[in-house]
Amino acid sequence: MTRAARDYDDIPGTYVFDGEHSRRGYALNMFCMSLNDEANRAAFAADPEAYLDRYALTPDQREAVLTRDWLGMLQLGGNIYYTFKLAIFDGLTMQDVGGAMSGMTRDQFTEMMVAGGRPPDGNRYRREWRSDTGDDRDEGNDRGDEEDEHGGGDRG
Amino acid sequence: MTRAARDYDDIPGTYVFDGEHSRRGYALNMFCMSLNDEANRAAFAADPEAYLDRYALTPDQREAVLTRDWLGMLQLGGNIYYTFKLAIFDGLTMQDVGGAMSGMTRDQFTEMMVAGGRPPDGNRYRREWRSDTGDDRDEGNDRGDEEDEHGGGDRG
Amino acid sequence: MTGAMRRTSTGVAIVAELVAGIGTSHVPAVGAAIDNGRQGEPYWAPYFDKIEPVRAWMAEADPDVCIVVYNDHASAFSLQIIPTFAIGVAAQFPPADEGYGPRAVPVAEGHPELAWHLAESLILDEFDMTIVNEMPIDHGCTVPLSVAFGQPERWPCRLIPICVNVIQYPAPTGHRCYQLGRAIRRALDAWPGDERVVIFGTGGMSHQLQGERAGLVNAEFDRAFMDRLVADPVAQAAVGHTEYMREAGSEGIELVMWLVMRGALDSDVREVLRVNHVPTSNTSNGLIVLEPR
Amino acid sequence: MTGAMRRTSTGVAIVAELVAGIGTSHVPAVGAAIDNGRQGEPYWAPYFDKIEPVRAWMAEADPDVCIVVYNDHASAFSLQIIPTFAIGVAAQFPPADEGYGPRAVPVAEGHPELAWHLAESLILDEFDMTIVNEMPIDHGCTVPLSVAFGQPERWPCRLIPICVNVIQYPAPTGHRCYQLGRAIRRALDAWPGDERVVIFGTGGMSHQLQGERAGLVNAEFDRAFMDRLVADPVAQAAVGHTEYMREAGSEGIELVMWLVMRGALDSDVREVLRVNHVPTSNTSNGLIVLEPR
Ligand SMILES: [Fe+3]
Ligand SMILES: [Fe+3]
Repeated sequence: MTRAARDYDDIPGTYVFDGEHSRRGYALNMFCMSLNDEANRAAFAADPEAYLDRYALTPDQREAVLTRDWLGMLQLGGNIYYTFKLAIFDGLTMQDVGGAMSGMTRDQFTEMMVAGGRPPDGNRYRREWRSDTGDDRDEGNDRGDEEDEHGGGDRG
Repeated sequence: MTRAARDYDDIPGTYVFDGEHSRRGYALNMFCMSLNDEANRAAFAADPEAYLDRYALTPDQREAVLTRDWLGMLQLGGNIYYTFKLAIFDGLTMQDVGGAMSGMTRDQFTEMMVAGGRPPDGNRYRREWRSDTGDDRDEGNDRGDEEDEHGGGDRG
Repeated sequence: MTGAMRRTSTGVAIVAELVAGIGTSHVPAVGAAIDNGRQGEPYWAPYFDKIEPVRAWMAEADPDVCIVVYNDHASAFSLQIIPTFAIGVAAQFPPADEGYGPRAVPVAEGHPELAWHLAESLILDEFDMTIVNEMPIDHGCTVPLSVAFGQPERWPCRLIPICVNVIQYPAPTGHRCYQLGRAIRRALDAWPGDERVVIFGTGGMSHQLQGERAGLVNAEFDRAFMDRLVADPVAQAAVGHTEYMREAGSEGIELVMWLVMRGALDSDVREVLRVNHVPTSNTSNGLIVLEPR
Repeated sequence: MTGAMRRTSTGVAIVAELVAGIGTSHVPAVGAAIDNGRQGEPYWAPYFDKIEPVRAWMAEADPDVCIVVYNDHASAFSLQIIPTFAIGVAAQFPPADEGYGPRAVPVAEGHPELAWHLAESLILDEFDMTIVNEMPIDHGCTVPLSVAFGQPERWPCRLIPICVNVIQYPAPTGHRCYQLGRAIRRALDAWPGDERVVIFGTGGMSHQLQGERAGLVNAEFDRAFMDRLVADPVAQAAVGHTEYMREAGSEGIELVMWLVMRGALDSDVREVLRVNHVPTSNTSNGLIVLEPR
């Protein structure tokens, strides 16, 4: 079965955690959630590779976890509430991770938020990102073609 | 809060597993469910008293478990699907337990079932049990007065 | 084995075909009799003789997917968390250990794509489903499969389990169950696959496992239930919990799950097969096969 | 502290009184700022100044019970089992470890009698609740309590948590959430106790935590949402998921939970207080207090 098109597919830079996405990310997200537990955090800290062996991650997912590729994790089925458990483990904040996913530093991201956040205008439709800049920044959420599209500059 | 009357309160010999009943029996039923696990069955077999210490049973519930008082367990908040786990542990069948709860031997109970089961006529309302026989067999499911009312003869 | 054709504004689309609905008891002792080779014993032979035509009908129907509506009996779900309606979206469903060790039946293969489609459709259709990614299946699900398919090496179809709470009072109303069935049908009618689907509603018939009234059987109620299920399911869906408990025994409330199956069928059905047998264990055992007309 | 009087055919009955509904964000960083004594810092002081009147209002309102409608964020529930609507009937709810260790806030005392009444009523009213007997509460629940009550030794009221899935797509529709609120109100109106109840709808406002669009804030949407929540909730309840996600960010979908609160109030409400503050962490933070007229 090919997944039927959804009316939310054209929201740019957004990974809707629907059934297809959830299926792909199940093991990845369950690994992340396990870090709610103090003993698991200690085990993961002591030997990340061995700890990850407990979960049936794909090689790509494993790599994304080990390299802390926050956007990559989302593209491989991660959900931000789950992957953020790993950021908590690292002592990071939502501004660190928000910046990393959108190609900004933590301080740039914080500054954007304090200035009122990323505006909706120009950020509602994938076509706006394309026509805006001439590049294909929106392909980051093209589920069929996920390689090397993590980039994208400061759009705040 | 006093529990408001329910229209099922007048069904004789029946413990409806509603919220009040469920609250009372939570620890008892969770103990019973733990016997789904092979390791737990072994631990319970090895030392029943120590195993029961893991669950916050009331003294009455603990006694009912240890004496295999099948009707008493229901009256103390048990649910038959949970308490039957304990019967499985003992190698008993539904006919053993059905008989024990209704004052019959296993063979009498099986015979009643093969003959078509306990008939609905005369068994729909508590008042039928009272007027039928002059005794108070229906008090077994009077939640306010649970002591020593387990009896009752063969009503098949 | 192709699905139904549905005429749309732009032509004809393939959608899943609902081949039949089956209502059946799910008595654990039936599973044990099969597993332990006791089908020929005097106690069991008359029952298994009666279901032989059902197995022949199933072999002919040859569905790709079975949606089995049943209740878990303190196996996958404890009192810690009690979903009213749960749908299993896993790739596999192992048999549960209910205290005897797991039944020696195959691990059931799921259909995650269709199960997720159902879950998403049902929630958007305002049914408050619990989505379950890992769960063992107990006798409520495996016994109907054994009744339908005997003892194959692998189950001949994929499984989508839907669990209904009927242990913790209150179960969903009969009306809600019937409406869930209708919503399942809407979802199947929107699924762009060609699967042939059979839906099972399981549990019942009249029985009471607990208390001084244990052993209650009401064969007349069971017959009337089947008659109304076929001819006037809307009226049957209006029957309240207390009437089930009083007339069909405290565990007779399981019959509301047959209404999910019935809701998924067209309003007009053909009764293909009916079995009644008293008793299997402490239960009045019934089975009905309904085809959309 | 007595409940409402309701005129019945046989006279006047005491029932629970719904004192108010509160819509509020539940941003974890707000909880951390409170726990770590950072409320006076330049980043935080303007926000905490704004909510001071809310705390004063709450002290005055002095409810016996708070029903907090929120979503669990991978704390009590994992992807293994995802309830659409869950209600906590436990006697106590400890704070969850979300990866930092549990927040240093009191264990919340539940109200099992009223919670079970709600659960039973809602299921018979055809809401497919999941009943939960043991669960920790995460920032979705504890931050609104901190916002409302500050840092007491014990929370000054009992808690009934209702969890709504908004992480796994699809969340229940806004319409379904609004209808759940109405059903909660029917259940409260039938409860023969004299509790004073405040219901919280939490989450939002506009925010997107994920992806290249992280940081989205739509203050205009948030203002319009609050306006419509007060004046025309039925219209707001018709807004679909994609509009929330597109306009208010992927996590802005949490706003559907405010509709549960709104549904529980009378159709006509008085807006007592409104707070807007951008940002707290990556979120547009809003709060509204509504009283039945
Ligand atoms: Fe059953
Ligand atoms: Fe949230």
